[in-house]
Amino acid sequence: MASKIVSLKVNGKIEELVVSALMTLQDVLRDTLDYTSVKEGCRQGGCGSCSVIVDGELRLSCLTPIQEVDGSEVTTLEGLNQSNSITALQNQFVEKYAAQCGFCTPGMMVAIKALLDSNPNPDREEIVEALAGNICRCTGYLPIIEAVESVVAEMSGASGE
Amino acid sequence: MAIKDLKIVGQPVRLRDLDTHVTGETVYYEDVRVPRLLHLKMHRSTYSHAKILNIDTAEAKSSPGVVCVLTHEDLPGKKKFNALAGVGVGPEDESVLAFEKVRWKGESVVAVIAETPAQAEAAAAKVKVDYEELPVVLGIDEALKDGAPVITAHWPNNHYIFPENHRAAQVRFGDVEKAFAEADHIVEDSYETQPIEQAPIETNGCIAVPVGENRITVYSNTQGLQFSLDTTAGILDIPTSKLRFIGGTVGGGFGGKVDMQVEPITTLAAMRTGRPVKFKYTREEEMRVSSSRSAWRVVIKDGVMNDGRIIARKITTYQDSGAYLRFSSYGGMKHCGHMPGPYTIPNVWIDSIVVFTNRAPSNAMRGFGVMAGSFALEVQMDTIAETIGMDPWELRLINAYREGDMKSHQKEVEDAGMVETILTAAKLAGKQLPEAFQNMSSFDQKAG
Amino acid sequence: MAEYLQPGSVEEAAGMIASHGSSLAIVAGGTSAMRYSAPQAEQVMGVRGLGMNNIERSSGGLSLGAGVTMSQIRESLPIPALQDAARGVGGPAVQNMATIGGNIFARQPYGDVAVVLLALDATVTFSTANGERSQKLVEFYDAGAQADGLLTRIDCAAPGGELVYLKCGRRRFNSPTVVAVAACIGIDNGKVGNACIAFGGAGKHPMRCVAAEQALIGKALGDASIKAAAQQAAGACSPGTDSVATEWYRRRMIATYLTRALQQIAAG
Amino acid sequence: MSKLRGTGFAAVNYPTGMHLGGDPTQSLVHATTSGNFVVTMSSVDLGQGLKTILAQIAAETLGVPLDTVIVDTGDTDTGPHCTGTFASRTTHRAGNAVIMAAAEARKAMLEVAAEKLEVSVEDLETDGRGNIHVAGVEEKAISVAETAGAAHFELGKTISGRGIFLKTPSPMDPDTGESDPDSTQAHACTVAEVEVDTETGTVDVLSIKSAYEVGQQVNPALVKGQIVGGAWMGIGHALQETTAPYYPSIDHTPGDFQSYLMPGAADMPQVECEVLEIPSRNGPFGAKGVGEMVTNSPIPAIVNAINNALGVRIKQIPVTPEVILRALDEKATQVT
Repeated sequence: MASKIVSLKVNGKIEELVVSALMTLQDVLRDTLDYTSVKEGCRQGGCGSCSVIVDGELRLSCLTPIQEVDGSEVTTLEGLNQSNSITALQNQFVEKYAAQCGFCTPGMMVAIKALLDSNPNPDREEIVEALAGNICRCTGYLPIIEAVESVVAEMSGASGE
Repeated sequence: MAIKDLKIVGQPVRLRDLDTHVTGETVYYEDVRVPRLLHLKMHRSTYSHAKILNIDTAEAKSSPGVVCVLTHEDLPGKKKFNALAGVGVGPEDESVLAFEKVRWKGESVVAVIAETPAQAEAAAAKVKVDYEELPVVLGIDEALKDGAPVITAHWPNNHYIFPENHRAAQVRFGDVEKAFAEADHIVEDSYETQPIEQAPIETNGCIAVPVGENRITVYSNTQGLQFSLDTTAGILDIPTSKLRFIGGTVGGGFGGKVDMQVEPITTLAAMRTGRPVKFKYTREEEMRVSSSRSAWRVVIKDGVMNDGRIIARKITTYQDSGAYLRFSSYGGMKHCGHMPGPYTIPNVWIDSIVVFTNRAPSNAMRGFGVMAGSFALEVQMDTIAETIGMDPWELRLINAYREGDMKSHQKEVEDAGMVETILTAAKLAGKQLPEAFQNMSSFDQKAG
Repeated sequence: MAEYLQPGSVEEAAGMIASHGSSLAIVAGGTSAMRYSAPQAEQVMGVRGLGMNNIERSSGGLSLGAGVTMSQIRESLPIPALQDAARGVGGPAVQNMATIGGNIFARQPYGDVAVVLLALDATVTFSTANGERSQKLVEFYDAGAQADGLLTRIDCAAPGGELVYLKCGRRRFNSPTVVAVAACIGIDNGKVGNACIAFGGAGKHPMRCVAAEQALIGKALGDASIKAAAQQAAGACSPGTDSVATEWYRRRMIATYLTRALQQIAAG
Repeated sequence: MSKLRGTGFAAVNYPTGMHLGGDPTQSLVHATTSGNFVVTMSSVDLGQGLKTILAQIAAETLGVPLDTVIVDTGDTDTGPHCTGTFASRTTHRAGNAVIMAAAEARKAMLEVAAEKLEVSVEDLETDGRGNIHVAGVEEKAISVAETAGAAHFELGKTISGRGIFLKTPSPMDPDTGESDPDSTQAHACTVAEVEVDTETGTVDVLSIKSAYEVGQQVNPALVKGQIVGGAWMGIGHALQETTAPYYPSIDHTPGDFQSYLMPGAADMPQVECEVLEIPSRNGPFGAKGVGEMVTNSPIPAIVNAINNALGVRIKQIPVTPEVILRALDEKATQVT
C-alpha cells in the first residue's frame, strides 16, 4: 500500500504524518492525534459533528482525504479552546442549556465559529441556515439558536460602546 | 416534604457535563484510548429470509490484518437469547450470530476482527454464505394470513403467544358489546405508524478490553449498564464477575441503545483475541440494522353518547416486531396499560398483538408502546367530536379521568392532572371555553 | 483501495484517467466521491490541488472552472438561479467543499447546480489524453454521462431570457431534492422565442425537457401555454422513487414547480 | 398557490417507570473526609441531565451545597445496580434511591455533629451552605467539613447511606389485564398551528404551544429542554421520519441523514410551554417522568391541525406531502 508523508499544522502545531490511501482528516485528527472533540457521527458528511476549520474555511473532516490538506492549517475545537476565541459562545451555550448529550456540540461550536468569523452580525435566518449541516437530536435547536443570538447581541453591544 | 420548602430541587441549576460538552472534552466510550485496539465488522445477511447452507470464512481469515473470525460455532452455551429472559420474557429466539436461518436483511452472520476498521470491513465482504431463499413475509396483513410462511417455529402463526396461550396482551373491563348496543354513535377507525429510527448522533458501540484475571472491561454506550453486563454474561456463559461495564455518559439514546447487539460479540472477540476490540455501528448500520420503533396499526371502535361520554372503547393493536421478539411483548403490554388514554371509559376491550415479519427487529423508542396509541387516540377524539358535533376541547374535558376513577386495568387514577393540563393549554392557545368547563378539575366528579 | 494519486497538472490527470480507466475514482470536493466511488476504487485521484476554481465572465457569458465550489458560486456569481441552486446543496461545510464539477456527476437526486447549467445550455470541456474535448452538457447527459477525461471547465453564454430556478425539497435548508426545475425563457414580440427547461430529480440524470419547451415556443407565456408545458413535462420525465419521494409525487411536482417557475417569469 | 391554515391539539398522559414495575435502582452516598458527598450509582445519563438532577436531589436531602455533591455514575464495579435509563424511570427510581441513601447519610452526619456539639440530634439543622447548627441558635454550629473530618479521624464513624427504590412487580392478569403497571402519570396537552400548501402538500408548523404537568420539577430548565427537544422530534415523527417509507416494502430504506429526513433548525417554530406541578405521591419530592411524553402530544396535535386545515382525515404518520396530496385528491373525488 502506497503511503505518503503529509505535513499540516493542527491547532498551531506542525504535524508530519505517514498516511496511507484514503485516510481521512477525521481519522488523523481523532485517532492519530487524539483530538477527540472531532466526533464521528456518520462518516457520510451528514451530521456535521466532525466539522473543523481548514485554512479558514468550515469543512467536514470525514470526507476530506488527508492528502488534500497537506500544507494546510487545521483548527479543531481544541484549538479554539486554546485561543479562547469562543469563550463567549461557550458561556452562552451553558447559559441557554444549548446541549444535552453533547455529541453534536463540538461540530456545532466550530460551525458557529465559522459563521461568526464570516458574519459577525447574523440574523436569525442566517443563523438557522448556518446550522443546516449540523444535526442535533436532543435540543430541538431553539436553545442553540438563542445562544448564538445572545452572543451576537453581546458582541454588537460591546463593539457599539 | 412540602414543595415550597425546597432549596435546590426546583432550581434551574447548570447542567453538569455542559462545561465539557462545549469544549469537546466530555469523554464518551470511544474517546477512551486503549493500545493495540482491534476492530470488529459484521458480515450481514443479504436476504430477508433464507436458510443458511454453508458459511465459508477461509478467504476472510487470510485477508490482510485479520486476527479472528467468529461464526455461530464460536458461541458458547445456549446460543439463543432474549435480553428480558431475566424477567421471564421468552422464549429466547435470537442469536448473536445467525445459524440455521437468517430472518431479516442485515442480520449478523459472521464477525471479522482485524487490525484496522478498513481491513475488517474488507475481510467481512469476503465471507461467503450459501443461502436457500425462503418466502419473505412483510407487513402485518401478510404475516397474519392463513398459511403465511412461518418466520420462527416458536410462533406458528407469526404472532407472539402471551401467557395462557393468548394471541394478545389483553384488557377486558366491563362489556363493550353491550355498551356499543346502547351507544348513540359508533366511531370506528384504523391508524398506522411507520417504523422510526432513534438516530442518536453517537451510534451504538463499545470497546471490550481484557484486563487480567480473565476479566473484560467493556466501555459501552448502553442505556443500562448492568442490563448489558448480565445479558452479555448470559450469552457468553461466563460469570458476571468476569465483566465490568463502564459508561454512563452517552451521546443520545432515545431507546436505541438497549439492543444488546454490540457488547456480547465484542466481548467474545476480546476474550478470543486477548486484545481490546472495538465495534461501532456505522450510520448505515444504525439506521438499517439497529432496532427501530415498530410499525403500529391501532384499530379503534368507540361507543359514544350524544352528550359526549365515551361509554365503550374496543382496541385491536398490531405491533410489527420484525423478525425477533426483543422487547416487543413488553411494548405490547405497556400499550395495554396505556390505553384507552387519559379518559375514563367504563367498558374497554383491548387486544395488543405482536406480529413477526422479515423486517429488521424493532425495539424500544421514546414513548415505547404509548406513542402510537396516543397518536391514534387523539386523532380518533377529533373524529368523535366531529361525528357528534361537539367541541373537541369539551369532548376531552368531559371524558378526562378524575382522581379516583377506575382505569380499565383496574387501578384507580392517582396524581390526576389531565383536566388542569387541558385547561392550561386552552388558555395558552386563546381557546374560550364555557364557564362550566373552565371550572372543571381533576378532583371533581366526572361530568355526566 | 491501493493508491491515492495527486496529479501535478491537468494533462497528468488526463493521463491517469486514460491509463486506469474505470478503476479510478476522481475526488474534488469529496462530498459525493468520498462516499460513493472512492471507497470501492483501486485508485483515487485527488484533483483539488489542480485548482480549476477560476470564474471568468465575458460579455454576459461565464466560464467556470470545474473546481469552483458552491460557496464560490454563492459569493462570487451574482446569478440568482445559480446561487439558489448552490445554496440548496448541503450545509455550509458541504458548500465549501462541493464543486460544480462534482455536482455534474452527482447521483440523482443530487446535482441541483447542473440543472441550472442545463437551462443555460452550458458546454462542458474535458481534458483527455488526446487533448481537449468540449460538448454541450445536454449531450453529455444524453450520452449517459460518461467522461473520457477530466472535466475542467463549464462555459455558458448569457442567458437567452429570464432564468428562474426552483427546488422542491422536504425541508427548508440542506434538503435532498424532490424535484429541481430551471427555466430560461426568452420572449420575442410577446411570444416565447426560445425556451430552455431542465429538471433534476426527473430521471437518471439532470435532464432537458424538450417537450415542455416545444409547448411554449411561439406561444404567449400565459395560463394555457404554461399548463400545456407542465403537462408535457410531467409526461416526458421519468422520475424515480427513493426514500424522499415517489415517482408519483415527483411527476406531480415536476408539473407544479414548472408552473410556478413559468408563472414567475410571466409575472416578470 | 394555495395555502391553508389549521389548528389542532391533543391531550396525552404518560406513565412513569418500567411497565409492571420490578425495575429497581440503588444508590450509595458517602462523605469524603473534607465534607463532600459522593453519590455512587451505575445509572446512565443520555444527555437529559440525570447527573445534574441526582446531585440536586442529594444536596436537597443532605442539606449541603450543590457543588459539594459529586455524582459518580457509570461503573458496574463501583456503582450499585440500576435497571437502566428508559421508560421515563430514572428521575423517579434513581431520585428516590438517592433520597433514601442521602437521608441515611444525613442522619449519620447529624449524629456526629451532635456528638461534637454535645447537643441532641433532634435540635440540629443544616443551613444548606455547609454548616450544621442548633435550630434557632446559629452560633452553635459546626461545618459539614469539620463534621466529616471528625467522623473519620476522631470518632471512627462513617457518614454514608444506602438507598434503593423498587416498585414491586405487578404481573398483568392474562385474561383481564388487571395490574398496577406504573408509579404515576404525567400529562400534556399540545396545540399546534400549521400551514399547508395544497399544491405541494408541504406542511409548515407555525407554532407549538403546550401545557405539561410533570409533578415537581427537579430542574425546570432541563424539563423545558425535554419539552422543546420533544416538540422537534414530534414534528419529525409527524411529518418526515420513517425507516421504511413504503412499508411493507423495505426498498428505499434510508441509510444516511440525507435520506432519513428530520426537520432542520430552520423548520423549527417557536415553542411555548407552561408547566404545571401536581406532585406525585411517590416521586422524589413529588416528581414525575417527562422524557418520553414530550414527543407524544405534538404528533397528534399536528395531524389534527392538518386535518383541520384541509377538511380531510389523515390517519397515518408520517404525513408526507404525498399523503396530503392523495388525501386532497380523494376529497376532490368525493365532492364531485
